[in-house]
Amino acid sequence: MFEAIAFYLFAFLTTVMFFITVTTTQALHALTALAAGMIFISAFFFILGADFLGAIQIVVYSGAVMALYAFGMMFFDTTRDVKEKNGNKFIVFGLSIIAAVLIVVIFAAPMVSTNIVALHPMIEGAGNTQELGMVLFTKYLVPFEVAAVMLLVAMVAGIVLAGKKMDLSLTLMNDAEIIDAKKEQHKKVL
Amino acid sequence: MLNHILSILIFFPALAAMLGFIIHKDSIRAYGVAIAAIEFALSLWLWFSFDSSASGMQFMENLPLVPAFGINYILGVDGISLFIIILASFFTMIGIASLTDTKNEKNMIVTLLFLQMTMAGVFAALDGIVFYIFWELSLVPMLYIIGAWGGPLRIYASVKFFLYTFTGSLVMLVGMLFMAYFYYQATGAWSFAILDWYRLILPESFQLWLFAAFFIGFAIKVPMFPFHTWLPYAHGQAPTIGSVILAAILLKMGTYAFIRFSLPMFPDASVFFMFPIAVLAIIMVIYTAMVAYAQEDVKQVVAYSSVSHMGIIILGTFALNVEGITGSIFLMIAHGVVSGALFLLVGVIYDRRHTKMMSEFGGLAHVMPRYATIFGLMLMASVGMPLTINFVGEFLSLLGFYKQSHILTLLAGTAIIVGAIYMLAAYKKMFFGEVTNEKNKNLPDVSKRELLALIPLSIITIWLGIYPKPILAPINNSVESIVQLMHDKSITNEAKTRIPNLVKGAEIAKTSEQGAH
Amino acid sequence: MIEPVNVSLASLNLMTLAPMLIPIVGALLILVIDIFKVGLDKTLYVSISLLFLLMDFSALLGSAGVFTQDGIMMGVFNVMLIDGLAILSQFIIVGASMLFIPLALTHKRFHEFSYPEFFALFLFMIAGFQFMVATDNLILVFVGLETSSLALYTLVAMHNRDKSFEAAVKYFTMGALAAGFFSFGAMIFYALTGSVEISQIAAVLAANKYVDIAYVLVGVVFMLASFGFKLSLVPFHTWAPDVYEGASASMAGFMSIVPKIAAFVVAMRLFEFLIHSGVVWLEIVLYSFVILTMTAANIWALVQTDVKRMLAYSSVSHAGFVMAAILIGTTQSNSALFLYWILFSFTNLGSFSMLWISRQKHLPLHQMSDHSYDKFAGMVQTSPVAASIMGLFMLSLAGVPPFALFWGKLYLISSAVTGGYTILAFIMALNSAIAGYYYLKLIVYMFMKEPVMGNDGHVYVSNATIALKSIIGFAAIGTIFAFVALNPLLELITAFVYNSGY
Amino acid sequence: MEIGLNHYLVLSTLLFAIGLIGVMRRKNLLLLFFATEILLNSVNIAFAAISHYYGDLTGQLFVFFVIAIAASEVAVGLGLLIVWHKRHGNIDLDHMSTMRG
Amino acid sequence: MELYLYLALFSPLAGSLFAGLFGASPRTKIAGVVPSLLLLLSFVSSTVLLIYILSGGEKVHVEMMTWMATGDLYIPFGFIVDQVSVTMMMVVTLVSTVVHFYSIGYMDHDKGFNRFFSYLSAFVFSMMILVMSDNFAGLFIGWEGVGLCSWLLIGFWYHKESATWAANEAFIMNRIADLGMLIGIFLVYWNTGSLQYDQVFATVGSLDKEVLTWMGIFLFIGAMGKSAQFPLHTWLADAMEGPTPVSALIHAATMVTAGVYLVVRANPLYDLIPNVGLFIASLGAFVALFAASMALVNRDMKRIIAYSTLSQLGYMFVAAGLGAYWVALFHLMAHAFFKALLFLGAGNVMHAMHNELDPFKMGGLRKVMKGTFIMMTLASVALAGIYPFAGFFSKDLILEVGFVENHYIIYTVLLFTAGLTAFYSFRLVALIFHGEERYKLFGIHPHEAYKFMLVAMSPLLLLAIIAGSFKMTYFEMVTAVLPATEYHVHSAIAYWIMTIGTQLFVILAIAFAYKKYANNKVKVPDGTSKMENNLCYKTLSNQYYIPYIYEEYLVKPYRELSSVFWKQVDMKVVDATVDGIAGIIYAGGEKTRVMQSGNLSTMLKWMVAGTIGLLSFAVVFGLAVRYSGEIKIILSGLGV
Repeated sequence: MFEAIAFYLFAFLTTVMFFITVTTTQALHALTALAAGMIFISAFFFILGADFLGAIQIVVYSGAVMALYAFGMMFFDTTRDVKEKNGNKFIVFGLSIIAAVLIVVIFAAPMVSTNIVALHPMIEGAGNTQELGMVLFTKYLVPFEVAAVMLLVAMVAGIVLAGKKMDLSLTLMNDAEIIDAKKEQHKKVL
Repeated sequence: MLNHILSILIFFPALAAMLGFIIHKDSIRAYGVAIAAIEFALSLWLWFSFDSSASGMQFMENLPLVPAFGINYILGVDGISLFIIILASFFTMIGIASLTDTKNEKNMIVTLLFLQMTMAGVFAALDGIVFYIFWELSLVPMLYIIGAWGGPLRIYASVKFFLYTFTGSLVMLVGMLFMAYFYYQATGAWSFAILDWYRLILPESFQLWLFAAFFIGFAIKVPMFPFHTWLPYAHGQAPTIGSVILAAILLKMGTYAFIRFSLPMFPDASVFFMFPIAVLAIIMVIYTAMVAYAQEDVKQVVAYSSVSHMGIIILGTFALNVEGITGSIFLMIAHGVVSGALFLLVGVIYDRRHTKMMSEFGGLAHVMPRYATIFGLMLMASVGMPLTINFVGEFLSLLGFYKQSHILTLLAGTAIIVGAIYMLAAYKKMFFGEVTNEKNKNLPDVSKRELLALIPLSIITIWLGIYPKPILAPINNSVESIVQLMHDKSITNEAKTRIPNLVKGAEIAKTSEQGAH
Repeated sequence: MIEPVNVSLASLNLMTLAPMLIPIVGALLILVIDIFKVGLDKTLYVSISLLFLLMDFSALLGSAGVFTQDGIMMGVFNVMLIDGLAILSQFIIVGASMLFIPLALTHKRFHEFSYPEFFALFLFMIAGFQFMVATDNLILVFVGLETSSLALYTLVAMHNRDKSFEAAVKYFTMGALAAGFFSFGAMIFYALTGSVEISQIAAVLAANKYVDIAYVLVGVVFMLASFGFKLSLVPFHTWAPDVYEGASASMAGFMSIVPKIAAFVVAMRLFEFLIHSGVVWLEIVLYSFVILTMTAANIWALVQTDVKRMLAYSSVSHAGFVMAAILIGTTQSNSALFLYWILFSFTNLGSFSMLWISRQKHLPLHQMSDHSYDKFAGMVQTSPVAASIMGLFMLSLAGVPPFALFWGKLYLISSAVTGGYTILAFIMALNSAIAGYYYLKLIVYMFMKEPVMGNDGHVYVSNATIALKSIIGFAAIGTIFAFVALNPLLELITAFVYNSGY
Repeated sequence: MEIGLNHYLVLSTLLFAIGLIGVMRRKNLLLLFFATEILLNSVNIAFAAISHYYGDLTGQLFVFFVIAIAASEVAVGLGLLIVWHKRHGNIDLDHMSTMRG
Repeated sequence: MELYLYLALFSPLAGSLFAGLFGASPRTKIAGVVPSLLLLLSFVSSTVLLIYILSGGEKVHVEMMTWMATGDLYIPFGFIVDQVSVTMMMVVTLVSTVVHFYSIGYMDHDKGFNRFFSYLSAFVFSMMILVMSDNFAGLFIGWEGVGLCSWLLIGFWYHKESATWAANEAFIMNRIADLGMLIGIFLVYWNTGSLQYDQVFATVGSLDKEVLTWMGIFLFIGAMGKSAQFPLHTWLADAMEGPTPVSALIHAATMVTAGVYLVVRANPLYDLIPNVGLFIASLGAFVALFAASMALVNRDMKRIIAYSTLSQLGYMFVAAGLGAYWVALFHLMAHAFFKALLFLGAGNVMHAMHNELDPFKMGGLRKVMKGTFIMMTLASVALAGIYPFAGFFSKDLILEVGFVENHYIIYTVLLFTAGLTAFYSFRLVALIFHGEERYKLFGIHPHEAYKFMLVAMSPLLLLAIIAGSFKMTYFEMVTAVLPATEYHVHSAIAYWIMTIGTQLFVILAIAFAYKKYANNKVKVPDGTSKMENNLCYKTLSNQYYIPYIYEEYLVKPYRELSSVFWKQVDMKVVDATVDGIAGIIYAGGEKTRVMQSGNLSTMLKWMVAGTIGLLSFAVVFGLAVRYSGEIKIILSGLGV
């Protein structure tokens, strides 16, 4: 019973939050609603016994990602009202609602599949984090490492793109200009 | 060397063309003529070494290309292909020799040599894919020739020519793939070898579909009504040399392919489609002749006349008997010579006046008597005057088809009437009457260089009209083997009766066995 | 309590990881070098990249050797899956990358090549693609996909022009949506089968006899959408022309080949078992995708005024063409896919490189875009060899024999014939004919038109260096003489595909 | 009133649909990126639920990786936006259509 | 004898080639003399052959070489000299030799002198092939060859529009008939397996009647064209645009009789199909009358003679159609002599009158052109069939044939036509040579032709007079190969009544002609006289409006239809379809490229829309599968 109440409550909250996120004209509201929605989602994780995920959901999303977005928002100065020209609202909402309805139609019916064997069953007596760690560093060691590479890529990419380097076009400058620019940059760094 | 003469014939001009890039542009014509002459000499050598009494393939070469997929580089000639190869090299030679001042002469000659390669390849190939390669490749130089040296509509014309033919041949390619697949199903091995395909006996329904697929490719190339509209544009816009080779050789690819592929591979379908195709051929004959009559541009007249003549060739092919098929092959050569010559002749006047409109001329017989004489000769050949080369082919083609249908032959026979109408009308407009146009008053008669090309053609026109035997005999032998093969392979009663039995089966089986290995 | 896990090193079969690790090491090395010494010349980085790719390639040769002897290899807790498909596609990925990376050695200076990060990202990206194809675990596919995609977005953007940023943003945003689709699709399969490994999914679905077909279909839809994006199937292709136009020609050429083969392999793993288990729906849908993509992209390519954009649409069309192989789903068709793609790589490498060497920094006034058709008008008069080579590539793309792509088309259409898809075979043939038009258009411009005023022909090779010329020469030779290598190639591919069970 | 897997799936779908609305509706790229986050998050819920109901950890691992991916995407996405913004002073995608046809 | 055969056959060719060598060079006598001499050689050879045959020699049959051989078809260049062909050879070589020599004078001032002889000799060569060939294919070669030369010679003065038009008309009209001939040849080949006369005629007997009928009809269609039988007759009158020697040789003596020759040659065939023969005879009779009627009022000297030729050809066909082949051949021969003479005479007149052709503008020429006057008068007498000239023997024989074979209508028609013939012949003579010297009004100073031209004509004159006396010799000779039916009216009285009656009728007609036209009152008609406005006169002078009908209802529609085919059908339907398909594809691209608006939002929407589309399809499909049982029940409930 508790579970049901919690589910519906958080379901309601998340839906509303996310709905606000996609509809509001206030960027700040959107950001806040998104952050809130993320936190509510972590609640589901806790309900579902995925404590570790709940934690990283809060940490990574609400912490890191939201912080990044907030930074971005400041940078882009989008705290003002967002003016968006929207043509046909029907297309937007229509399509999405159709999508939702279609999938719901299917999902409302229970699956009849059997033969589902847990490949990595929950281990009795171990905490969620431990269990996860166990699988992560055995079976999913490679994806984990690749994810690390991915983060490295993202980092390098972020640095390259957002850094000073892209301000000038080395393609269009001639050699003398490049040397000047480099000196300039050097001074600033010093 | 004789063992590889076909490969040499194919690739010698291509290699020479590559070398041609480094030759100085002042010397390129001499180079081109020399190469083409050597090529022609080689093709003559091929003829002399050819055993005219044999009916099967000769000078066969077989190199694995993609054996895993049954694609092999198989070459060979028989009486059917031999003379078209010779004709091709001949036209390349006189085409280069008679080139009048063109811009980018070097590019032109290199292109022509490449074209020669593809032409030799098409007629020598005995593997479906190798055939297809040359078939398609021949479009490219022609595209360039029309597109780069053509008239005001050259781009439209060349692109139309390319795409139209390209589309058709892609459909044909699918047909070939089916053929190979059926062979695979029958034998468990892939093969695109034509002689292997000859051995397949397909159910009639398969034959019909495959025939249709091949038909589209060939019909566009021929070009058969109603797929012919690229031709007037191509001819109308092409430079003289382009038209000459297009009419003389490239169109023959389609009719040749009918004989090489459609007939022996799908005898029942050939019989099934005989009358529809004959009707199309008759439309080609009569309708295009009428259209030719309505033309104002002399080159278009010749262009449409080509279509009209191709109708007779198709008719002869689908006579499905020795007389008709032999006639149609002979007519291919004949039409090659005559229409090639006619286009050269049109080129002569175009070089002088830079117009091809008949209304611009009149009374040319006064100022250019030699020109008028040669034109008259070719005109007579074109309308099928006996003792000229065309007559032999037309006579045999019609004779052959008469066996299949009297009424249709009667209709097709009107070719000799309608052909005369447009040709004579055009001749009258250009050559007869008084010289009314000031610009025509002082036109020089044909020059030595032009005669160099025209006189051999005239000689051939008459010589083969009087004595066609050296060509007719080898063709006849090969055709007999094909007809017999068709008879033996056919499964419907209709086909058995329509295709004569010549009782020479044993020999054929031997040939195709040789081909298979 | 959790039992300690004992893992023997041998059972991990770490060798399966070797090919992917090499480029990663290379990338790290580049980053490290950059830390110690700034401003080194791009030639160094190109050489390092090439070196590591070469090592990668050799490692792949090793894997191939093992595969021919022992068959399919699983490694590292069965996450890695080295089968014929993985090896073949990695060959294409690494091989094509080796050919594309020297395109950085341009005559002119371009922004992105001034930065070692470019090469590091490039190598990371290769590794990402390699991971993507060398597994049947959807998680690793996803992570590999994202690694490579993120790197690719950045590489596109690093060309540092308005258009390239626009392209990167578009690509990125749509990529993010596609990532959402992918995860949703994976979720459904997971919900259905409790597994994210394709082989397992297949097994469970088969055991259940596809009772939850509706679920399966929804999962397939989202997977299709996601791979449709990556493979640029209509209507998920909309990014392709813009991104190709925005990216540098070399990068566009790269994008037309490498990411797609990776996506094809995953799509093959995912859809093949569904098709074989008789999901009619999927067959119909793929059929429509194939036809729609081929035809629509062809038609759009017809009306382009920019060569690069035309080539973008043409790549879309080719992707649709190749998608047919997955639809047909026979050993022959799957082999045809690889054959086609190898031959396509050569040709596209050549044609995009030709665009690349003619790249100008500033647009002349009369030119609407970087590579508008007008730019190539009358090219044969000023640089005949370049024009001939470009024409050659166009003919190959159009499928004119005996150039490379013809053989691909031949084998693919043949597989359609063999697989019983007659209509499809004809449609493919007719589409090739439509495609002929726009390839021809460039030839027409190059060979039959008069040059635009003020074009002295220098522009066509303005960016050329020995390296670039060699690449083009290599591509040209590959395109012309493809038939020489065809038989061994075909036998190899067929054996690999067949032994992988496809 | 047992909460079953289907409840979670439906919820996930609804959230996914909301995400789609956002993706299609938003013209401000930053806010559009928010919507893509919603997409990924909605899937995360479903994964966690499936994992829970099947007693299998794979789902949770998937979520783990999705979160990592989402984070990386944010980094790259923001990087791109910053460059764009520096050059054009806006992040409105309606201003971003120089290439067409 | 083979040597003579080849000499007879090929010396004209040599002459033609020799003259052709000078084709482009200025006029030179040698180009005329050498071919003429070569023709003389040919004539002499023919004569040798004739004597050989007459003296009972075997047929000379040679096979020079193979022409076409494929499948079962075998066609050699084979030549035969038998009684029939030697007759033709004699006629051909004799007349052409005369004409050649005559032409040296006639064409004296013409620029195209050399060319003329080249064509003329080529014609003779073709004609020789035609008559000497031993198979149908060879016949066809000659058949087409003479057509070609006829085209060349009618259009000899190619600067004249009318000449070239007439040449083309002749060629095309002949081609129509040639098609029939060709089909006939095909029929022969496929039914008898050969084209050799001897083999064909050996097997025709065993063939189906229907096949034979068709064969006969198609071959005769060929003959109709060459011999200008109705309705393919219009070209002959127009062919008079050519130089007069040409008219004499080709359009009177030789080529036009080729049709008759064909029927005679194919006599074994036609003997088996009397119905077709009757049709031929009827058509011949009709044409005889029809052509004669047009000659009555014509005002063109050469055309009158041409119609006369046409009329006489009708006579020949009557004979041939009724099975009297030897009679037909005999008339052919006799006619060749006097008609050629008539034409050559007309040529002299034309020369004298500076190419004036209207006899009404002449008159009284007998004073200045005595020789010509005599020759033409005698030729006309021969034509009219007055005893003892050649025409009497041959023409009366045909009348007798008609009578004896009980075809009285034909007989009557022919008899009447004989009167008409006499009338128009002498109308012409009277108008030209008698009466007032009307030409003076036009300032013309006529003069007699060269002496040697007259001398050249004299053999013809001689033959026109005496040819009839060879009748029996001739009969004995040709009946070796032709059916030897003798035609005698049964009672001697009837015979005499008929003969004398005919003679009287003819003489009356001549007298009438003289009375009407040989006086000084004859005026140059100006289209106002009552007679000229008579409907009958108009119909006749407009040649029954047949040329008009042809022009209006055949030529024009053909031209217009051609134009429609080109501009409407070919360009606007066939080609437009092709271009239209390409255009639709291209327009499809132009129209739908807006999909690629470049706006990211749209792109995303497309992506979502695509997914939704797939989803809908998936759901429909999935539900259908899931509820397939229920759906089946519902459907069965609905009775589907």
